[in-house]
Amino acid sequence: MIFRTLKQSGEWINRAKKISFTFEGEVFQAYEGDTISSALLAAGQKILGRSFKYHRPRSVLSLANHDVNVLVTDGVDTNIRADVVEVKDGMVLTAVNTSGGVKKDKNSYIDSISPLLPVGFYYKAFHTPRRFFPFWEKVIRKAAGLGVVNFNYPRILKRKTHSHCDVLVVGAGPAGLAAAYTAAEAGLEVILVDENRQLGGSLGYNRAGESSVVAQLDGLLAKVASLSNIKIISAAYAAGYYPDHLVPIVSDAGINKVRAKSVIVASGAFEQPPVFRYNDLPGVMLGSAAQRLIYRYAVKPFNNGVVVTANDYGYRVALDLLQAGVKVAALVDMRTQGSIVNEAELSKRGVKVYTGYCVYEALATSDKSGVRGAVICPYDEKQSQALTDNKFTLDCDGIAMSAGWAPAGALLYQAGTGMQYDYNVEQFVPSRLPNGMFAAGKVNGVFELEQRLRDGIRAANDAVRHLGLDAPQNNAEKHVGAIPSHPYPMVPHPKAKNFVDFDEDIQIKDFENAAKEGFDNIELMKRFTTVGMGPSQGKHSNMNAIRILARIRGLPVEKIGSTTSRPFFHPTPIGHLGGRGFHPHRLTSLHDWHQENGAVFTDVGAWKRAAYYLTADQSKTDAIQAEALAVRKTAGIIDSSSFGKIEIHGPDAALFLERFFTGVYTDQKVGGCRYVMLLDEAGVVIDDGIASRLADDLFYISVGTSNAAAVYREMQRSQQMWQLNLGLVNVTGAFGAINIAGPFAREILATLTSLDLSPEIFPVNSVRESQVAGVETRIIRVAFVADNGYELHAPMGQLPHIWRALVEAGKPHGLRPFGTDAQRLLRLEMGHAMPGVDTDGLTNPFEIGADWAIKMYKPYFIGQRSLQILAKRPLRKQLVPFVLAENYKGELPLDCNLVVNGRDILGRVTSISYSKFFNRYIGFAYVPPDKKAAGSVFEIRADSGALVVATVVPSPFIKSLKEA
Amino acid sequence: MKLLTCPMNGTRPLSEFVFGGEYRQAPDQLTCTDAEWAAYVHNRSGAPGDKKEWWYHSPSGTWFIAERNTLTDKVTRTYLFGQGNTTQEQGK
Amino acid sequence: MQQFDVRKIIQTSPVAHAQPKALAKWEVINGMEIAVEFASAEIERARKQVLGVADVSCLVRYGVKGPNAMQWLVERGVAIPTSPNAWTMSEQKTLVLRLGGSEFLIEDQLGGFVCNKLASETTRVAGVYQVPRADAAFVVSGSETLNLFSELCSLDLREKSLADNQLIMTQIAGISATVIHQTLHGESIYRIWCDGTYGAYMWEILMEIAVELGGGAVGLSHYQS
Amino acid sequence: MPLRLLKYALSKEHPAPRFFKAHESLKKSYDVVIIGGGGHGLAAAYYLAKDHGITNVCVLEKGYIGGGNTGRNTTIVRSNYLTPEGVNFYDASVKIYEGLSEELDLNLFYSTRGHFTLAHTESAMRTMRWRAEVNKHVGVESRVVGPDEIAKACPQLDLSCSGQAPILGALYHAPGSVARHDGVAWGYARGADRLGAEIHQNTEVLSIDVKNGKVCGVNTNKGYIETKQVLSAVAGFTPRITEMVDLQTPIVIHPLQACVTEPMKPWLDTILVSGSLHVYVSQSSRGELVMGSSLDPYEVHSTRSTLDFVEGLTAHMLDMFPFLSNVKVVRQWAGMADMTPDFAPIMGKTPIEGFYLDAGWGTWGFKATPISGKTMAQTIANDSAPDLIHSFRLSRFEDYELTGEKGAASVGH
Repeated sequence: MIFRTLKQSGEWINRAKKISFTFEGEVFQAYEGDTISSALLAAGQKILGRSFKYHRPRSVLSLANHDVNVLVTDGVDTNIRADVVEVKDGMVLTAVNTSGGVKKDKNSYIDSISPLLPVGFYYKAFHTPRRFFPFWEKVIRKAAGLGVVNFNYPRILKRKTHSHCDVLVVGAGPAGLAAAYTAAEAGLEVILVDENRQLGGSLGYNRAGESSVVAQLDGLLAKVASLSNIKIISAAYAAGYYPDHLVPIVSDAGINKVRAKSVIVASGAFEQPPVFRYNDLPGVMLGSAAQRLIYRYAVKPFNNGVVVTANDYGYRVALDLLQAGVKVAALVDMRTQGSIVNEAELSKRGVKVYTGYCVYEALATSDKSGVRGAVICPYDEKQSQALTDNKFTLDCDGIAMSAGWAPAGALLYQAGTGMQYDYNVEQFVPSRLPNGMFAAGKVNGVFELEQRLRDGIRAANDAVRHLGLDAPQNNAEKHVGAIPSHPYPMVPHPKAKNFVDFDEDIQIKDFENAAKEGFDNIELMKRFTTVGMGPSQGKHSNMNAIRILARIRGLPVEKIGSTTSRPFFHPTPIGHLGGRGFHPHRLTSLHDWHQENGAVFTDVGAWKRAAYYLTADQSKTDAIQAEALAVRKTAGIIDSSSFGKIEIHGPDAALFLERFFTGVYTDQKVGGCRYVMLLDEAGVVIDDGIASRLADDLFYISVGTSNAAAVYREMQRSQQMWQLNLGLVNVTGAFGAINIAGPFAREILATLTSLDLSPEIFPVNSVRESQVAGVETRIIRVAFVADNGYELHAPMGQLPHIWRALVEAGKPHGLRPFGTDAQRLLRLEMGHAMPGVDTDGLTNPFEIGADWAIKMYKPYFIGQRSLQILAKRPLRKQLVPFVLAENYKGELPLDCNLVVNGRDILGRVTSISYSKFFNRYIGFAYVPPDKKAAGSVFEIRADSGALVVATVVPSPFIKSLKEA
Repeated sequence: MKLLTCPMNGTRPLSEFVFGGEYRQAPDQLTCTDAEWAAYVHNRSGAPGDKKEWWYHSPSGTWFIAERNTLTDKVTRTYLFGQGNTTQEQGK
Repeated sequence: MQQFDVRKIIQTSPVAHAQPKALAKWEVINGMEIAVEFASAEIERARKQVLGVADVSCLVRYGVKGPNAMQWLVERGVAIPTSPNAWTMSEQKTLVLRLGGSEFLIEDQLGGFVCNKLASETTRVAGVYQVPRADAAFVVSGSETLNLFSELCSLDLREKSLADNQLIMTQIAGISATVIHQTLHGESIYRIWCDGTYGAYMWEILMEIAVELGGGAVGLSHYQS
Repeated sequence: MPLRLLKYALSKEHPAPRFFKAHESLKKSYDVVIIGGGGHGLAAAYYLAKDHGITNVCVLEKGYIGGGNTGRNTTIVRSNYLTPEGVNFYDASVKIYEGLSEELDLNLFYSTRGHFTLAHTESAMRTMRWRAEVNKHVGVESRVVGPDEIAKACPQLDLSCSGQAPILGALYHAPGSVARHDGVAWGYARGADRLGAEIHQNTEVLSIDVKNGKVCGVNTNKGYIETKQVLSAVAGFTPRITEMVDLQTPIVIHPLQACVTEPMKPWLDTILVSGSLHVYVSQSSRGELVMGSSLDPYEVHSTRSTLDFVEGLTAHMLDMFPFLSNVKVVRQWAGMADMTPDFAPIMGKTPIEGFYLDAGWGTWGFKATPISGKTMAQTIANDSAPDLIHSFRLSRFEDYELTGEKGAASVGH
């Protein structure tokens, strides 16, 4: 660890705990608390990564996850941010996106052919002749991407929690800390979040060689820690802003979705690199990166460095470098004016300051692994030109760069903050903040430490007042002193390789050329050059891109505007975002019985329903046929508890039904059942069911499973509008239902009830309330799956008792449970079309032959007016029952095979099944109206293309066909 | 997630609600022409602006009207149907 | 015809499907077989300190709604919460929940008798509609309770954020549920009700998180004596 | 390396000219004014010039070209629709797309990767067969495949979807492709520009001048233009334009969101869609997974992002690809989808003479770009819509003749 400094006060490493790890096959030592990058730099490792496009050697740029120069993989995970991820003992790491290792990446040849790859090159070639494109596409896809995905990576679902607070403070630098304690002292609940492991922000490392700030930071931290109404979340980032102050906070543990009453954004600023040739060499880094290395990890960024600056910040960096024992060969200030105060201080320390100079280019060592010198020359700040006549070389092994800042304003942008370019600080600052949003510190254009502290207090007081409490109204801070950002820190070079976007290897000329091709709007330029589209999302590049475009177009920066900011602030793992999902499911009280008896379940909405019951000796198909046959020959029993069940109480109940459904109910007798059909306003069939009249003022409605919630919801809405004298009670979950059907159904049921079940007394389409096996039950005589069938509706908890009693009583008769698959076949045999199966999102009742269910003479029902219009129009299709030829042995058509006539599509099959009872293939199909008559013949095209002849038969099959 | 205030149950995240479409007054179906009815059924006032909308709070089964600007997505007020004290939203 | 005594029908808790039969001690309470003990009293007490979840579905309930429901209940001597979405507990025996404005759920704690009385007095009265109930019901308590809710519910359910006796109809683990906070025998607890057909699911997700947080299943006996 | 890149290496000056001219000001009048500089509007301008010789045309774009849904969609091109008229229309689009890079001399990276629509339920399987059968009938390569074939094409896919929604099969559509969306807009822009059309960015239409039921001019923030023919091709902004001419339509705007991961080495070669899980995903030639989901459930004229969208989508992505837990989502965004009640576009003439509508694209507009440009050009040139788009006419709603695309309830894209 040759680059390690003496102990720095406040350092983040634990020198007592040494660890070792492997990078690119070499073993390295580190201290606990080091990041992967800091440990590698401490050991003198030069090349830590390779760039995305040109495979140029790279190392630390920001050490803050503002770039992706250094991405590594441990073989399990990939694209690990080495700059900010703590190194762990025993890690085995390699760089991503290399061929043959980071030092000797074979793909680095691409750097030398980069002139062949102008901006947008992939639009310009490879597509002609067309037949060669697949080849080039393979080549390009092979070169694409960063890390390799590990297909064995475990499925990790992180916890997702919700939190609530009065004030969320994003960023725990000086402004954020001041804001947090101010809001907390006013009695508000505060959540303070910072992406770093330790709070303090730049106060921890921006020291200008002075250690006194450490005490100041400690004081702030102690104050914050002493307030119990501040909840601190460190090592977690605010990933985005969503409406109504919802901010997801992402940490290793998961996502904490914070719902705040107000948000103070004190997220600071990203340092921006000056742009000069080879500003991407390993050893060239941002000034703040050098400071982070020194004070957090006690690592010297280099031994003998040059500081290039276009603001006063570089002078502070130089002092920090000196403090760490780094020799500072020179400070090169691109500004003509320089910095009088700071220059004196540096000169005193023996550092030569070149004012009005630039770094024209960095010189690489012979193996291109680092810096051997900096070519500097006078700089025409007005024209942004290097005056190379007098250029000379300074020997050095590293360069620290400071040119200015871009606000870390992602959350502000996403919240809809208006931003304005402020020439006082040469930066975008908030000009119009949304309700409840506040900004403080650098992101607000406030840079001096004391001002940032005051700005934090000011923002907190604004938030306190926003929440209705008293607090002083402080004046906004106005920046004083040197401008923190340089308006145009660019050094053109004929040989380019002066990088603006390090993620995407974009140079100044790429912008110029894109503009030449017409992409001279910031959004078009972003899309054509891909600036800011890499994983760091423009954190280190967008501001320079805007400045360059402004210069190209001869416009002020604010006329260029900025690109839209979208979540996420940092790329966020899918396992975090997905997290533990909820998969609600509903079970009937008979579920355990079904399970014990071999049921195979199917999902119907949230419900688990028994599709069929597998026995040891039967296949699925056999089981379904046997279940259906039992209903025809003996008796069957099905759990229909998932049906929607709704009670309508009150004097207007019948009137309500007449408005809501297509039928007539006012004259329905108590004890009678009628069909209900629901349409939408366009006259499309939505659902159907049964209305049982239990009393003059009580109807019991049962509808299909899938639409149950929606039908009840629509009833509620209609009732709100109609304001009839009635009450709706949804008993879907409270009541279960059993359907027992088949020749012996009556006999079996009769053993459990005293009710007279004789058909004369209790005919089809009637309802009785009686006890079944001792339980009060609503018994509905339906003919859905068989003529002889009873639906038993009873409290869900008592249903198993009834079911077991029926099963027991049915044993002598061969009663058999059946599932939804057999039910499908049975209702088909009975000639019942099912909404959603035999209808689609456009089917009207005429098309399924349900004219009989539509009482057009009523004053009103939902969909009536549309039906009046449809009735005037020719029918376009008609659902008909059909059979295949007796003993048909060919390819079986399937649901949704088409009814065709040569090139014309006439219709389609909606249901088809083999019926063992009839020994025939039977089904429903849509055909043109001229083919709807019984005896009409049409052709179905099966999957293979074979044409299968079908014949229309009268409905229902059960009446028109003979038992086999 | 956005918040919405149910007049009965208070402010809740949008995930607790079902959107019920714009509240619209149907033409008198006895007197309107077929074309007017077809326009009512199919057409919508799609341009952005202040709209009255149906929303449903699922956990409590509460339908209510929300006045919302479809451009800004800001809800100005919510109330139970019939309690908005305006004439437009009285039912048929 | 066979004869049945309806009073002898034993129901199972709507949650039971998710509770391994062998891992609990079962008792029939109010005609429902319910888990009264999952572990030794000591272990259950420890769980409850952290995060205990109990199935109290077996409590007797009575539901009623309609414009005249409140009056009907008052006439029968039932103490009613004065504002919508609130609850009241009378004599430590009967919990009366006001769901919205005009719907009520009454739940007798063990030893209560109001529900059966109301059921026996139910007649078809204008504006009073009985609501059959088949709820799954839970009691949750312990130091980690709010952490559990923070994962299952997006609302702020902290005691200080709730009004006195506030009743909340919201989504818990993605399904509709009713939640109240209550101090019972000096202990801070939350109660959850949901449709019984979701009961097994609700128990599964409550257990999954409770166990992660260091708690677990607790028998009914800890909350009802 | 292709030789055509050599000139870039050898020239001192960047040798590529502007894609399209920057015009100082609008002319006094144009034969045709196209509102909307997205793919559709630019394609219409291109085909007006190329197919019909109509070049006195301007395209008015409020922002920058391709900045609306053209640049926000997930770039899938396919023709496996449910109705014959839908399949025919999109198939014609696919056929133009296949030769478009050459025609426009711009590499659109039109990449035919095969498209699987996964079915997790029996009812979804039914819909898959329905689509397959109609496709086959019309001559488009689609068929129902079983889990084995899916596994072969995408071995990384967890066919059980982590136990949540096992995959029963899929609709396989061989021509399913992806393309560079920006390039499509830029290519048509360049093509139209070279043939004489004018493209005006930052030019907003303020009102449309209609007299006696006929279009006679357009008011913009850069002045008034006389014209007798106006095409509205503005997708999510359609209701704002139709309001200017007092035209009622069924269009409602719902945001459609998407997101993208950081780049990884390509591994997903096919395009996958799951209706039940509301996921569609492909991997771009940069190595990013491009992912989308179903429409937002309510009307908003905004491109804001929501957290629940990305939470839901990623949860389902994990069901399908459990190993993606630590792959990171870089960015999410949204477009404004102009939805119709029958999930089919509204194209052609309107009751206002000279006002043509190209709208109702919902979530499927990108794939129709070439054919919509071509057919709308034809409609404008002849003042009569070709048969290919007859089913998509605005009057179908008054006639209760909605297209059958609504029958397939599952999400498409």
